[in-house]
Amino acid sequence: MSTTEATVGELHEYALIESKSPGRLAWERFRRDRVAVVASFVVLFFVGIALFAPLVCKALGINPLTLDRKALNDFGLPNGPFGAMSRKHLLGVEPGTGRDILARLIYGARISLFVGFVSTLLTTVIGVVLGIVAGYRRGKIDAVISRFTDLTLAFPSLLLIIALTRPFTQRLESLGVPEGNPARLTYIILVLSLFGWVYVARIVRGQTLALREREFVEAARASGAGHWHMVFKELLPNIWAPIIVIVSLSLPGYVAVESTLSFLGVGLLPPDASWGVMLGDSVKYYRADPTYLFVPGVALIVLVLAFNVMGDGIRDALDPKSDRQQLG
Amino acid sequence: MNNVRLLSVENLNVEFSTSDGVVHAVNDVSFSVHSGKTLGIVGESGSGKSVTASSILKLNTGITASTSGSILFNGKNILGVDDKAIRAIRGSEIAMIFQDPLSALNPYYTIGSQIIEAYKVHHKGVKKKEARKIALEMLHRVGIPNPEARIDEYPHQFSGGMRQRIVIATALINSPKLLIADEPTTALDVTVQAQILDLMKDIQRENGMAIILITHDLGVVAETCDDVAVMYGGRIVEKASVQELFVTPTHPYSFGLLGAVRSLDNSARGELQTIAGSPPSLLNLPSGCSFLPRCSYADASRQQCASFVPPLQNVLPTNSLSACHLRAEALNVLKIKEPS
Amino acid sequence: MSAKVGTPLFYSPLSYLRIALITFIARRLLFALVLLAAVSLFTYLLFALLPTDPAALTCGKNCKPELIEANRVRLGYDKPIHEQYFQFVKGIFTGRTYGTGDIAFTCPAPSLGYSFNQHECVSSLIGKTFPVTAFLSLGAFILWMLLGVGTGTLAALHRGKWQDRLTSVITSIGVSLPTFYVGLLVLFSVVIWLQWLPFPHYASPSENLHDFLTAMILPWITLAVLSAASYTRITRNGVLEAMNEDFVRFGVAKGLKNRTVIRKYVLRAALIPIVTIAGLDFAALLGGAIVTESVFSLPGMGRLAIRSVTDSDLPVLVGTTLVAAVFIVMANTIVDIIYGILDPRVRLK
Amino acid sequence: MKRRIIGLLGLALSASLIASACGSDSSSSSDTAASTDTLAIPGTDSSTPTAGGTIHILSQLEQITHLDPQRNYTGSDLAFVGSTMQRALTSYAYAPGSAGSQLVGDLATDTGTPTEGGKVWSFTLRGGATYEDGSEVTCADIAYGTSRVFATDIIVDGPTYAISYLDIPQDADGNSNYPGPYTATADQQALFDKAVSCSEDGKTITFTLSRIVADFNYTVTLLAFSPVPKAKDTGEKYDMAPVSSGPYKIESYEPGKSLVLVRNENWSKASDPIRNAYADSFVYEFALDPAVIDERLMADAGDDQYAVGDGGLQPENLQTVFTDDRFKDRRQDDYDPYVSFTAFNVKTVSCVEVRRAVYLGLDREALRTAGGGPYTGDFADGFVKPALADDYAPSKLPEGLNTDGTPNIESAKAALAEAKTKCPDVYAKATVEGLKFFHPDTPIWQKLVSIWIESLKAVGIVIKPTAVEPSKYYPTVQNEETDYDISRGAWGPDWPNASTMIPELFLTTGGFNLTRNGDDPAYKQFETDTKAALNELDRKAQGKKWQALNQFLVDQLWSIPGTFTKAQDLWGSKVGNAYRWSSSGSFLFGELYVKQ
Amino acid sequence: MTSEVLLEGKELIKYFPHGSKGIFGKPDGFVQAVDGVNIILRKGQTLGIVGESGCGKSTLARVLTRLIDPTSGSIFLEGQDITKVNGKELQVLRRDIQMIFQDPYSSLNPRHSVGEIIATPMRIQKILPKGSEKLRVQELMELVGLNPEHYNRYPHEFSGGQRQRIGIARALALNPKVIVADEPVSALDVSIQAQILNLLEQLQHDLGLSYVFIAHDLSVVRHIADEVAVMYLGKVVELARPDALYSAPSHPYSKALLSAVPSATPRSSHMHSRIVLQGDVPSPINPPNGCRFAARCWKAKDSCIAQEPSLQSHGEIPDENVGLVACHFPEISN
Repeated sequence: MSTTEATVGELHEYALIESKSPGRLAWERFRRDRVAVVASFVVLFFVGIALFAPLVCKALGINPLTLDRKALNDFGLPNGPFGAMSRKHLLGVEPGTGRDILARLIYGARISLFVGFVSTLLTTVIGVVLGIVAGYRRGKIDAVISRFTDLTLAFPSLLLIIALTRPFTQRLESLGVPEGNPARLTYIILVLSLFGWVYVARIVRGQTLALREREFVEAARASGAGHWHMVFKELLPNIWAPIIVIVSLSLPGYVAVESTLSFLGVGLLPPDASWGVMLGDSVKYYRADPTYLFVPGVALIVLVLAFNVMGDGIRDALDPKSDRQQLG
Repeated sequence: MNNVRLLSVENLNVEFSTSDGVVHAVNDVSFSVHSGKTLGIVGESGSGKSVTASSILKLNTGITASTSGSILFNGKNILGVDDKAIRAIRGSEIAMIFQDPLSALNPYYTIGSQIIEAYKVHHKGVKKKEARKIALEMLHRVGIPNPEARIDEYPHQFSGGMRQRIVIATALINSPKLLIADEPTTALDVTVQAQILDLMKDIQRENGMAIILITHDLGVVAETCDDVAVMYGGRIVEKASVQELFVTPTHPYSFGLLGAVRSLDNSARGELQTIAGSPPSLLNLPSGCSFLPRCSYADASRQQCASFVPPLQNVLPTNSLSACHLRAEALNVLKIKEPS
Repeated sequence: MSAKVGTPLFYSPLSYLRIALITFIARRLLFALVLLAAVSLFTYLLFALLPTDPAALTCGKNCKPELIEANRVRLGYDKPIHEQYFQFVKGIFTGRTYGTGDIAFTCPAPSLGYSFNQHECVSSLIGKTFPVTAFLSLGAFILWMLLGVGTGTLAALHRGKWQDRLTSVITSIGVSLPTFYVGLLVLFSVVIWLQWLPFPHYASPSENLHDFLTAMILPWITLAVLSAASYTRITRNGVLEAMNEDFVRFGVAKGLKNRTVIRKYVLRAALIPIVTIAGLDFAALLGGAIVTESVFSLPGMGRLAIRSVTDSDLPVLVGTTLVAAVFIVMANTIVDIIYGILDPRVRLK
Repeated sequence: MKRRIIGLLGLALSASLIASACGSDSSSSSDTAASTDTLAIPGTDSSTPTAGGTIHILSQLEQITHLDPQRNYTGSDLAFVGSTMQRALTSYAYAPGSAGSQLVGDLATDTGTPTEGGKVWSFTLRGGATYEDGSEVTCADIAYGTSRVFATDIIVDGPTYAISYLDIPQDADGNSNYPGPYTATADQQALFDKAVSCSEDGKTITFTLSRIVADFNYTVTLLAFSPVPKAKDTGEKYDMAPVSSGPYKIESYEPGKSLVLVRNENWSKASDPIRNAYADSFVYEFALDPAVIDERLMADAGDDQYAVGDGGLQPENLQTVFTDDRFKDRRQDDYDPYVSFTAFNVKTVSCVEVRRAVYLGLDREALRTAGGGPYTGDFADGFVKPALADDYAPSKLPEGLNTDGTPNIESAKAALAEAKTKCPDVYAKATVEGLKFFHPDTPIWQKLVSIWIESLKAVGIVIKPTAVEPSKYYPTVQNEETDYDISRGAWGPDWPNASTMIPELFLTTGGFNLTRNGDDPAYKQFETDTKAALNELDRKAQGKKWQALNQFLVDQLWSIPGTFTKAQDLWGSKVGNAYRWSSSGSFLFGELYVKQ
Repeated sequence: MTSEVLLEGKELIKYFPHGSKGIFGKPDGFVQAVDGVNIILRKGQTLGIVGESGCGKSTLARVLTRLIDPTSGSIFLEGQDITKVNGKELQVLRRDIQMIFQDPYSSLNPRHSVGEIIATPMRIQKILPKGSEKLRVQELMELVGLNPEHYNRYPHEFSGGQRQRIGIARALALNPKVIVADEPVSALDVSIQAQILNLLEQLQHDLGLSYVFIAHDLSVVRHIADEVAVMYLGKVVELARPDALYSAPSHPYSKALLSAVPSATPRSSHMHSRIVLQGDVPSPINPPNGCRFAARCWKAKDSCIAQEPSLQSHGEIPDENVGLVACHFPEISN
């Protein structure tokens, strides 16, 4: 150990050895997980067509609103096998109106994913903030947040969401949110977040409590770290893994809830479509037009599966247990 | 005490495949244990000692583990027997205790039920009352005060030392021929450790069972064992009787280890003897002697040391075996460097 | 519970064990009561502050302002909110009489209000529909636990093999498909395409057990399959984690059969976290029940609630929300108590 | 279309709010509706009715809207309650086809005797009719039942003809001085007793009206004129357990689940010439998903062989049912009494050219297709159904209107161009700001509104949809303060006279005027002509006046005519008498029997 | 060899509320983790604190570093009372007292690179080192025997010993006056323990550091400490120079503790005269009256239970080598 020789004047730039951060390692592990990579591409694909829905539809020459009477028979049902699939309507047409299902699916992905993403984002932000605060500050603040969590969990959320849809959208409209779907979507996202954060907060709180016991948190405290440093530098970076997993699992969940609301009659307004609206509509045609029943369902399943597989992949990649070997 | 060779492990290899590669946890390990004797397996973390111990009871059952070699217990190859046969051996012929006495006990059941269960699984048809009586006796034997009152308590109601006593009681209830103790005192305070080691010795003296004691603590080895195997990088690098090891270590690693411990034990202020560097990762073992990177004696023979793994050989006119290329010179070198 | 394992739970001569459990339960119950009080207050305020005039909803198209006013007085909506709430709470314990004279009517305790749309006391409406929802949720809960724990254990024991992959795919789908979609698919496929079952026709179990079971089996499955999905995941992870526990290895080292180890050691350890979240998920289960009742035409509280939403039947809404909350809180409390019983460390700490 | 706005979930529109009742002319069935009889054949097959068995009625509703006779007001409810539990003074004959429009006596021996030119009506009671407890139905009970209509705080949702016709003074607001039996003082009660009186022997009941009502004997087919025994009246709660005077009584009633009727042992066939009461019992199953109802009827298994639906088939199942011969003996497609229409708020859409542009440019064909194509009904050419043969005449529709229902974009644009100069404000509203379309928030309307938006976009008219909770739809649009530009509705005559259609829909005092047309320049003329038609005693002359008024309405386009609607039914293979009763447009439930 | 007092703890007491049985969840007792401890750390010296688990040594370390507040008593740093210092002042104080932790795995944030970990205290304290932060960090890395080229590496890429060096470098970053090391080597393998101890000694020598060194392993303390305090159930029972303590412990507990340590000499070759204590350490919630060790002590008399012995010198002539002991019947050595 000939270390103390080095004095300030003699310091020189050291060559730095390429190193892999835990994130980078996780990324490499993730890249090796072929199934998860495929799943991510599927997710990206869905996100892509949702973002560029107008362009995609234009390129395909389809429109989600155009009525096509010719694709319907006299019963108002698709005029042809498999929901009147044709070169013009690749996935067939909607019974009753003859609108192109593919186009509606593409535009629907927009709304469904928007609801999913924003709800997830809000829930996560609220949940993470409150969870960390509760776990980190403990004591009275924790008690208040925990009791609030208990209270939120005691409510039959779906029932309340349905019951409050109309009065609250009206309230939102009177507050200046554009009438119609903007107000409805705002409401849906708000209530989903209002009830959803609890689950995130519980997990984050648990993680934070566990992290607090780790000595590096104490070390930061011993260096005089403030709350800001503690939360953002020490705690948050270590709870990304569970947060990402929650996100990947809850996003498709919110897509499903949105569709349930549509099914229960408090969802989106016409003529816009979400996958939920389509699912809700399609179940009536299980006999007359099974194709219609399956198309949005399969789309949702593919998306959900992709999200879950991607989430599992991320979790496996981030799994701290693979960071060190516990062999005697 | 009879000197029957109870267990002999031959050329044991254990590998785990992980996402980062194959971990060679145990490499070509051979040793044997005699009734009434205690074999110490010493090594630092990651040396493969716990995996070796688990292999004896076929506890490394994960799909990622693969085991080869043979483990002969009373002449029967344990690695070759089916599940049912190994179950008959577990807990009745060979018992095992673990490092952390709290986590070794099922927190959801009373200690009594866990001991009784261990008894009844090998004594089918025994009445509950009788089993309970035997359990009480055993608890009494291991020094649980007032066992009648405490037998229906849960593990978390006991102190660490008491828990380890309970674990021992559970392990010994069927009077096994061999006890594998995997770092039984590491989690305990020294005063409690002394109690537990005493207890184990007492019991061994009474029933003549063999013990494999896995530890990283040379002091524990010195106090408890008859023979020692020193493990490093998944291999046994030295095998000797306790006397031999502590008086005339024949492997540079053993020597270094002993030196570090002794200098801690004895010296006042001043530089401690150390072994430079860190233990190897079992993931990427060096091709030759795995101790080479830390070995300060291998100057002349470096070429040889780096190219192949030294076999375990007799280097002195004693019974000790050492896995070192230095062999003849080694002793001299070690002696020269031995501190005054 | 340890009854099977030699000694009964309360065998111990130490009465302190029993006292610990009793105080533990008492504390949980007290907490539940406080929570319920808060829930009732919040529910009542939430609906009371809605921009809809509850009195205006009490009569039909021939309604005149005077009549609305009369009903307002009759139902006590003219009073300030805190007084309304007080009356409401009082009604739960003592019953409540609306109006005076000939047209007065009384809802006996526990009164949750009176529905003008349905001309009935809310408590009796709920009394009729609640059993259906309770049967539905509890049945689904049991099935869901069995399914979730079963498949989760299966997946964990065959980690990485096809059983594991398959459950992973199925649960991924199950966890995120909307209940109504799955429910209708199940209904159509089992009843219409396969014709394995007749169309569900609800009857109470005391009335006609066969009808009850044939009507409930599909809703149970639907609800259970959806919720079980996440429990399969949790169980799988819990089992995998538990299998790494020292006491499990110690159990194996004792020579116990794999089955015994899994049942007594692994599952017991894996189940405890499941039990704790299961209580929390009861709210979600109840939400699923609302949809399931709609899909399968079950005359339960969820449908009553949906109907009262469309009718803006405020008293029924308040009542159903409150009863649902009580249900959830009770379930949570019971789960907590079970947790205390399952894990001696909780109650004896 | 009325039922089609009902959601999949049973979010049923309270049908009474559409206020409709029975009727088609007694004497003649019209040419345009001639298909009625031929299509009704399946229900009237040759098997002989036999007694016994249980008929099941499958419903998506949560409950019978009102069992209380005075509050009962929708076609199928009137048919169900009237044929099983509540008798009235008169009734339409219990027969399929046009015979079902024949007025006959029920509690009364005949169809009543008008005096003073139709201002006073007397009915002689048949006698011998009893309630389920065995007590006799008396004249006083009929008077009492009628008086309940006046208690508008409790007896809500029912028809209010008694209030408007009976000779009881009203205050300036049109409120009757008689507040109903519950709160009336002796003086107030005397007002009613003067208008409705029983003879000494209790055999004759006499109604004194405030004006001539030539067809008051049709009015009293409504159950609002049914008897209620005063001692058994529970007011508000009577709705849940009314006393039966018909062949069946309630055994159990659980809204949201079922209503079970069993034979009323105290009913005697001798006193009731019209009801046959074949089945032993009825089970009304509520709260079923409409898709499930259709499936059960198609599957025809078990008890469903004895089942009928009360809401018609869902449009998505029409193809399955009407293209498969398996169902040919147990299906029907027929006109119901309703006319659907789209109402403008004439206050805000005060420009007839804009209204015409909407009419011309609207893809009515697409709308009809979405509802099941031709099964939705025929494109209406006005507000009077051809079934009201005296009052119907084909009207002259706006020039350029495509008869096949497809939009005529050119003509629509031309009309809009005209509007641009004539009424620039409304033009701007229609093309830029958008017309607010209030629609019920149901799955089918999601599609219909989309068609509205999309088809009028081609013309340049902007539609802004507002979804309204289904059950609140009519209260919302009937509320003067709701600022819609367009709303929709459907209406059926209460009895075969356009007097129950045109005035109700377009007079400012009408029961279902959604047009807010009071300030329209043409209104005065319309009001005068309508009053004249109402007071015309000669039925033929009156019919001519209605025909002219209908043409006037088509010219003004305060509302756009929709369709003369049709409905389709399927029933179990063992159900007999499953014909559509022309007066209600529904099954005549009480006459259904179980085929052996 | 007396030098000036750097850190002093006077009558330090730390009680934790324990449990919350009963319906209203009031604590039903207090864990008396530290109960009336007086310690003195002199400049440039090492104060060793030994004791078994639950004796309160870690709590004491955290009280001394102001990570937790004492229930009562005072802490002085260079004569200044720092017991009640708070807010900004406390933040500045943190520069002077740093800590090294036990678990090299849990004490380093796995998401931060080594460079960030070592720089964190400087960033928090907003101390801009001369040159650059990076140079300073690399200097520190070199100082503790790490390859400065590993600046960008993450903790998971290091072995336990190296991680502990990172922890030491972090503690050194602020040039503290006192370093409290809480069992810094107990999680390490024997061969590594010696490396770390050597490093700590070398640093003390080179940088003039003062350590409070906490360990359960007597041999570790013996090597590094200038003075050793033996703790039992929240109290210091003996305070002595290591040579004296190890050759002739005065307190029966110290004696038992020493004798329980297995020595790395084969059994037959050393005198087997070990004292094995009976029973368990009593609960710190309601510790016994009088001498807390009395129940397990082979010398205990009634007076031990009646009266608590105070920490005082028992030698014939009070001198440093004998030190202080809290026992009514101390071992007298010659």
